[in-house]
Amino acid sequence: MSLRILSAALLCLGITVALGWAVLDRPAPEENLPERVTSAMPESGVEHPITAVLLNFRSYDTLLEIAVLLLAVVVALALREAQPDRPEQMGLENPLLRAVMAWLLPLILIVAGFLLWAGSYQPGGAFQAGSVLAAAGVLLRLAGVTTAWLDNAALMRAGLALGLLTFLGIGLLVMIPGVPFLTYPLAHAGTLILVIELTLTLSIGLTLISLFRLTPPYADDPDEAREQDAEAP
Amino acid sequence: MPWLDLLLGLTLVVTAALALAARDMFRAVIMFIVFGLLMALAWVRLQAPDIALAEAAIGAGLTGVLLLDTLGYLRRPFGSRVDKPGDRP
Amino acid sequence: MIGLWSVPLLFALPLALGILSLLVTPAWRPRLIFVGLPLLAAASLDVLARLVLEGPGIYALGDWGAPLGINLVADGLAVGMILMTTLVASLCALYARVYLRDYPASSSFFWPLLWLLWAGMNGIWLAEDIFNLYVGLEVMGLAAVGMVALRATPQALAAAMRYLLAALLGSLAYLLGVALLYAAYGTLSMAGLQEAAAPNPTTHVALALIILGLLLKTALFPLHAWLPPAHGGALTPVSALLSALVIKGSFYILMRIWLTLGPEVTPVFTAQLLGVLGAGAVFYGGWMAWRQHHLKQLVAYSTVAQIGYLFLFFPLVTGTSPEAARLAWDGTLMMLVAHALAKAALFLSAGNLILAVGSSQISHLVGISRFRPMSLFSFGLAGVSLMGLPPSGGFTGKWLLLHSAILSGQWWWLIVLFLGGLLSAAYIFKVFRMSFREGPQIDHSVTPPLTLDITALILASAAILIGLTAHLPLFWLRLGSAFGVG
Amino acid sequence: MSGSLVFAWSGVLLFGLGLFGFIAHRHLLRRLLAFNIMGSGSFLVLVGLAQDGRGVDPVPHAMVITGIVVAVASTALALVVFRRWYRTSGRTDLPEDT
Repeated sequence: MSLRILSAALLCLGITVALGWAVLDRPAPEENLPERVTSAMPESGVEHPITAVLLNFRSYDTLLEIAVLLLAVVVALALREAQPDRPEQMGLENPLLRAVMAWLLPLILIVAGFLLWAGSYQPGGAFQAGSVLAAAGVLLRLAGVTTAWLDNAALMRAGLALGLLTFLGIGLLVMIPGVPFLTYPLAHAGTLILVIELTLTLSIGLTLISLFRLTPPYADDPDEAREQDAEAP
Repeated sequence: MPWLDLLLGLTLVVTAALALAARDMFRAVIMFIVFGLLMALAWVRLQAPDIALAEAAIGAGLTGVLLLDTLGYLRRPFGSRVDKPGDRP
Repeated sequence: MIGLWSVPLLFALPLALGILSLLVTPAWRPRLIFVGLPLLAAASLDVLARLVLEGPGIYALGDWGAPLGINLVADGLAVGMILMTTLVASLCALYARVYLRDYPASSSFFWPLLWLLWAGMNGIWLAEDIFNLYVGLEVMGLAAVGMVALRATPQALAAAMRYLLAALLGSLAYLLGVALLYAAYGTLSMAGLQEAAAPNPTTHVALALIILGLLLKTALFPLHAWLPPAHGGALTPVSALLSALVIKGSFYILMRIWLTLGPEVTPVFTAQLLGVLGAGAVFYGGWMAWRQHHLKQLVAYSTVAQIGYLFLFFPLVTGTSPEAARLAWDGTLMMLVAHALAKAALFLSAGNLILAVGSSQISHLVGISRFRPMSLFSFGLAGVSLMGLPPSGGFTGKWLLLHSAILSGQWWWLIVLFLGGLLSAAYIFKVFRMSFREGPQIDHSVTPPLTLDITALILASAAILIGLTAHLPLFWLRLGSAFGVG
Repeated sequence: MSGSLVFAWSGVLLFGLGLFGFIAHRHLLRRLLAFNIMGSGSFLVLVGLAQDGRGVDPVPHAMVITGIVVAVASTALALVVFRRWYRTSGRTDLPEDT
């Protein structure tokens, strides 16, 4: 046991020292990417450089990243189906929290909308807005508010799919004039990016909520769980 | 000299060490959330407000909530269910 | 600008199908393959046609071009991997459609995971940007972990967790390497790195981190511990996909980055070390495979061994003559493709044998040769390629590697090739000896559906055929590489 | 030493620390904490080094936002698998290799 700890410590020390060496002795880069970003900004359709990188210059990374988020949900759904949960007992039945929620929820929605809108010229954007939406969903669950529409599997999945499908659809549609995937025409770039952000916000919010909801709500007896496995074909 | 940055960097490392060394799992998760919020401050110092927002909302907030929820799940002892085993059809 | 539609379709189509399969009812999910497989096959063939007719090309996403935007590269290597993926994954999908009828709970989510896995793999084959590769690795890795977890039994969950931890650690090491490279050279494009990279501490530490991360994901000995439970314990079509294709993803990235950084930066010492680890994998994996009692565990350990051969690439290509390097390239790629085909065939036919006798124990296969000759025949054909007997892809690959080793004066790798072949023969014949032993005279075995046998047989035959017609594919694979087309 | 470089150095230390936690701990939740700390470390190295003496660079910023989302997705997936594993086995760690 202690031997393992010791060797782990030595390994990590070695890696840290090597990293330090790499940091100290690094060459100065010749390529100046920030300058390229600045000079390409007028053609990006947005004013905020980070939004331009995320949703225009390197939008393909963002597309794949949404697929990663979706994957987490698919696995959660799959495991729930393979190991069925009993109906969920709702969170804390707290009347005070409920009353607060009634005020808080519209506020949260406004904040999410602001973050999304702000993303085109100042910090903010789909991910931040989506996670604020998710926070609202988590609060709802904690407050014990019945969120039947969140349990409507078909609606939920359609919401999840919306962002990625819109992204893919726009990426493919703009190819019609004979340009590569994800090449937004300059005149419509701003609008298209806004549409993508809007749908992504909704999808990211729903994704994050479902990651919170799709875990088993309480622990079962392990022996019983094994019996269930044995019964399954 | 960037004293503030130095102090913040040091605090980050110490908080991370505390989160990893804490005996109690609950304390470890709380330290981790504090670490996430300090990271958001570091991003502000690095002139990256976008990352700061994402870190606070997703890195500290959502990851923290997910971890806390899981911790609550672990603390509930086996068999503390509402329905009895016999209820199952 | 090559293949305006076919290149983006290669990843956009599986992504779209992945989402659509979530939206339709479970009964419809398997049927989406009848839309997806022909379209993906057409896109792959179109990319091949353009490679052959117009030569390798660069596809600038968003029309920005590297280093500002992200480029995709469709050279011989990328197109070869795409075709291999299309062939193997299509056959595994056809197999899974029938096989998964017995696993209704797991099957409905196999399909979205399959499409997302496919998108991740095609993304990796085409990528030219080292950060884009990181995201692609995550898509592929998490989809693979999900597939391992599908059965939701304690064993499957433990295997998935172990796999996930290895995958996460590997990606982080890779990401830190990318961070160092960006700090030193200010670009993420491989073409840019190829021009700028110089031998200095930062490059070497970054390379070391990237190598370590990718070795963990490729499960090279001694970092292989996660592989046997994950590959051996998964549903049969999942095992085949993971062993045949997924581990090749991280190996492919390693190969590309090694060649991108070039001989000035990549140390001969590291190359020899990678070769030694590969040799260790061949011996250890072969020995462990021979000792297994469960059929699929045997096949999984055989993967640990076969990964080792691929790593002979590094010592044979670094600091050697152009001719030896070219032979090493050809040989490694032949081994890679042959292993993908043979291992998929081996897993699928092993799954058929297990279905027939109703047990995964090798000792329960007694007498099965009389009743299930076709499943055993596919197993044997795939085994011929893994052992490296002529005529097969495995033989051609080993033959080329052998020549490369002789030409570069590194005779010690010959021992690895020879002894590794003997070990593979030992574990393949272990299965055969049991199957041919006199057993019960009455057929107690269950007859699996014909599709299952046919898909395995096609893959096994392909592993043999690729050895007979190696010349043309190897020529195509060299297009756009540094090894010339002569 | 610029402020950016200070954070890059903190990132190096965080990565080393997180790696140690990841290897040394057995409890899966602790290993996930360590994974997240390692991730934060590499993000700091990425932005800190890129900006040292060169001013704001939006490309690593976008990469880190992508990285944070990928990290939370991986963590969430790990937690899903972990909770199912705990439910079927009652264990918070993985069985030792045999």
